[in-house]
Amino acid sequence: MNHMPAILVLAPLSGAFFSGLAAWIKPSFSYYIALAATLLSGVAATCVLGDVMAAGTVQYRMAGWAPPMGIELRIDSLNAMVLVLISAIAFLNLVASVRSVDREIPDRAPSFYVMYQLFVVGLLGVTATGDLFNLYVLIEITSLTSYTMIALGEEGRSHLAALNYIFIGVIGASFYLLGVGYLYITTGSLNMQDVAVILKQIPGSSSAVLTAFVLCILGVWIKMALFPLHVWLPNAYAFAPVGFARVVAPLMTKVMVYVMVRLMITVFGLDYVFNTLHLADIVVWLGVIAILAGAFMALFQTDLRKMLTYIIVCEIGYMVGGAWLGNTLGMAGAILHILNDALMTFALFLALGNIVYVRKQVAFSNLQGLFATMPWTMAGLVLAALSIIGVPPTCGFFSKWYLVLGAFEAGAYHFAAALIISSLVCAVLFFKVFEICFFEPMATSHGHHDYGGVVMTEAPVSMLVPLGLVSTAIVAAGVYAGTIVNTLILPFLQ
Amino acid sequence: MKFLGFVIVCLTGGLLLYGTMDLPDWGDPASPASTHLSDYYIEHILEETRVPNLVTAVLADYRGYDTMFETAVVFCAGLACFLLLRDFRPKKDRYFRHIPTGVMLHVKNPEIRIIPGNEFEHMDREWVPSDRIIKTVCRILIPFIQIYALYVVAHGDFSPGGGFQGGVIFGSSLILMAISYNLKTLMKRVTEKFLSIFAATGVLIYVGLGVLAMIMGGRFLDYGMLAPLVPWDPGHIRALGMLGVEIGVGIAVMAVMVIIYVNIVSEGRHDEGL
Amino acid sequence: MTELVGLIVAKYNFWLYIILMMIGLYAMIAKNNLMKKLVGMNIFQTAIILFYVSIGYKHGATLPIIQGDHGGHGTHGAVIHAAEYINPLPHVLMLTAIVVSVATFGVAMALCVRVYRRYQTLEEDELRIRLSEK
Amino acid sequence: MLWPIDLIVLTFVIFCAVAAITVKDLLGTAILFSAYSFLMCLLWAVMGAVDVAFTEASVGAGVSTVFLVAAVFRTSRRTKD
Repeated sequence: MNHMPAILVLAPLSGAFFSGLAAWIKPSFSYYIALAATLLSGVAATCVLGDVMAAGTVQYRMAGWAPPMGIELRIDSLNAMVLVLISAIAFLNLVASVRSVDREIPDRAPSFYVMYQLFVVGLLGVTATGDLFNLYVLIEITSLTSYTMIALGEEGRSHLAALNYIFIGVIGASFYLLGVGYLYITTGSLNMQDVAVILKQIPGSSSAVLTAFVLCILGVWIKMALFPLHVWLPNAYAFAPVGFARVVAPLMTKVMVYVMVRLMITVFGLDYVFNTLHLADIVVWLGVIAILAGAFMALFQTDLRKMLTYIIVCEIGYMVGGAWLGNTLGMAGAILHILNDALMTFALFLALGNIVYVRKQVAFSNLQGLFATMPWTMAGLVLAALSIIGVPPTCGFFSKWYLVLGAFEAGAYHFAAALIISSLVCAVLFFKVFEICFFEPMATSHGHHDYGGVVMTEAPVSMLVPLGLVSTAIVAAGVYAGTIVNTLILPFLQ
Repeated sequence: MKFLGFVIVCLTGGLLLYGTMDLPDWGDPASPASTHLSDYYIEHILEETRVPNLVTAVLADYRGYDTMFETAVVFCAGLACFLLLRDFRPKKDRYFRHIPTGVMLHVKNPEIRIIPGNEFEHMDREWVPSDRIIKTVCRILIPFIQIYALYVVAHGDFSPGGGFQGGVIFGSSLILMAISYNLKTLMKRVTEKFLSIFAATGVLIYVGLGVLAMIMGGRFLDYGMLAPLVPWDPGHIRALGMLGVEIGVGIAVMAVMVIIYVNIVSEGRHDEGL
Repeated sequence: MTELVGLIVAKYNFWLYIILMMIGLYAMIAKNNLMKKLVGMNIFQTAIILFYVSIGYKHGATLPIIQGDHGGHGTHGAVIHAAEYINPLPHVLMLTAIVVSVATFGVAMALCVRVYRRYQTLEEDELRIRLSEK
Repeated sequence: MLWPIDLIVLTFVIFCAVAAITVKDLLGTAILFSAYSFLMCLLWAVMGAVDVAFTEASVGAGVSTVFLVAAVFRTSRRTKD
């Protein structure tokens, strides 16, 4: 029997409790257990991806009950890709964050690692599950851990940001729960496949199904911070401790986009979403507004970290808009962008973490001379920035390419225009940063500028290696973009 | 903000009202929700699991995977309270009573260390002489509450109740002790290490039973596969598996409830409470 | 007229949950005090639980605990009819939801205590003033 | 199920919910919230959800209220709305 889908989720779960217990013996044990657990889940995820590519959808029935009665894990090529992505990023970030966690939360590092693993469990579980209510429980685990870890950041402000996030996050999760309730009362089932089969027999004009759809999608949008609902995101991510911001920024919103895609395709069916309802145009406009608003709010920031959080808001617009274009190209672009955006954001936040580690502050006025003192970090940052802008060899270009093609096919020229404008704005943003880093001289303690004898103060190797790996992955995902789309995404969409 | 809130609330309420139009009538036995899965559960659970309480059976067996994460959520909440509030710094102002003379000391210098023992007793800042009636009544009551909690855990298969309710009741008996005596009395009996190890162990019992089923050749949490381990009563193996799981849940919930209370009421210092 | 009464009897539970939910949501959005918001959050969540419990109710059915001696010793007595018992599934889901809500409540309360320790207030407008002072 | 009892309990539930969020003393909010939870639990017990009612009685009316009182004790009772 193939237990890999279960091990994938269970490894970090039991790892979390073992690290909690091991910390009473020796605090550093908890870190090594966390490392081993995330590595194991990464290996399991890769095995599952292999199985899915070889034999199609993998199912795992929890407690041995057949699907509508019990809970099943159901992994097809879409989840498998996201699962590998999550576990890889979680592992790499754990490698990178040992030094910064020691500095930021020295007295409670073991508890941090326990929480971290539970967060990873939540994300993996959300992605792997095939049950609507199980999805809710796992979203709550993810949210609860992220509220806590965000509150571990800067004293005072991070607590307010976390409280704000709790109120909005609970509204989002409760909307999702209500939506599931409406689905349950009309279909009598909770399994995604089963619900989809029963929904086909219910007339599309049913107001209960429409309400269920709107509530579920609204809940997920709140959780993923689509533009008017994004108010919690910038503060929460900007004041969180670096070790956590680096994993939550690339993964949380992307997993929620995955949930949205899953609800649209598997549960309600694209036919219902695009042909019965007439919401697609409005949502594409929402995406356009999100892209433009995110990009322009990023322009007014004077802190690198805040600027990156608004770029996340902007990127969410790409994926939501692309998924709602109503054609295969747009959907493929949105799904490819989940992968690419996670990689790019992770690289950006890794570089940001290295700069924070060395310089403490990342306001634009603190960034002078970074190219000279931290060349490797800046190389990674430049590559990630090029990818965000969408320069060809990097992966960011290809997902934008699919999105633009999809927009033209759907006749949504405003969406294509928004994509191009936001690329230009991102270019302006990053070149502004690079200009400060490259040209503005370092102010020394004597008050005059010192041009000679710059000392390299690069981040530790444990933080550079993950950045290097992710940078390679960005280029590799760009080079193999066609293969990914043809072998993983298109078979799923057909 | 008030106006915006009102508009949002009205919009949501309107949407939900619109959604109720097509719902089946309340209590309609023929509605999809009461026929599809529900019928299967009601007709087959007793035969398949030998547990008469359908809610417990679905909770701990059919949807046991959910319940495992629910326990993990509880654990998470306890850990969160520890992470956010626990304060290891010694307090600046401390109060002691010299027992032979009854004189109160207010110590402001953190350097001075007074070890409470036969001569000195640690006092709370807002100390009120505790009431003998309350103390005595609680002293008599607490063991009965705890026995009842154990009954609720153990009898969850046959009557309302289960690990979660029992754990909460057990935890609240300990909280009652902290309120009627004082926080230090509780923390002397159940230390922080004890509580945190209990919280993690409780969930590990749950996960461990599931993994044991995997080792015995079944799926995760498939208690039926544990039958060879209890040769004297293999027929009730699913009920026994559920009981084991419920005990794990109870332990974890008990510990976490106390952790949350202690950390909130003492602002993480674990010295004085309500 | 009788139609209206019929409609009210058939749906009033669903409407009342909507009223409760609106009260909770309004408190969460519009109230100024963080503790009040938390209480509103809990009212909101209990309203959803009321909705789910209403889904599970069935006229003429009893508690979801099988009565009598149905195979307690491996043999089966009378056949169990599904119409006799209330749907257990929503109850199971709501047990989980209650646990999740109390966990969120505890974490939020811990955060409130931390915020109060730092800023000495829980009113949102005062907090905003404190934040802009720096 | 007796509908007058149901209706009375429902009225009280809504009354308690409104009172809990309008009263200007947070300790009062805690007590009213406890009453709200308990009435809610009665309502669920009437609808046959005994397990849920049991949980709500121990969690909502019990432990949650204690947490709320503890938090009010560590912060302030004063509120403007």
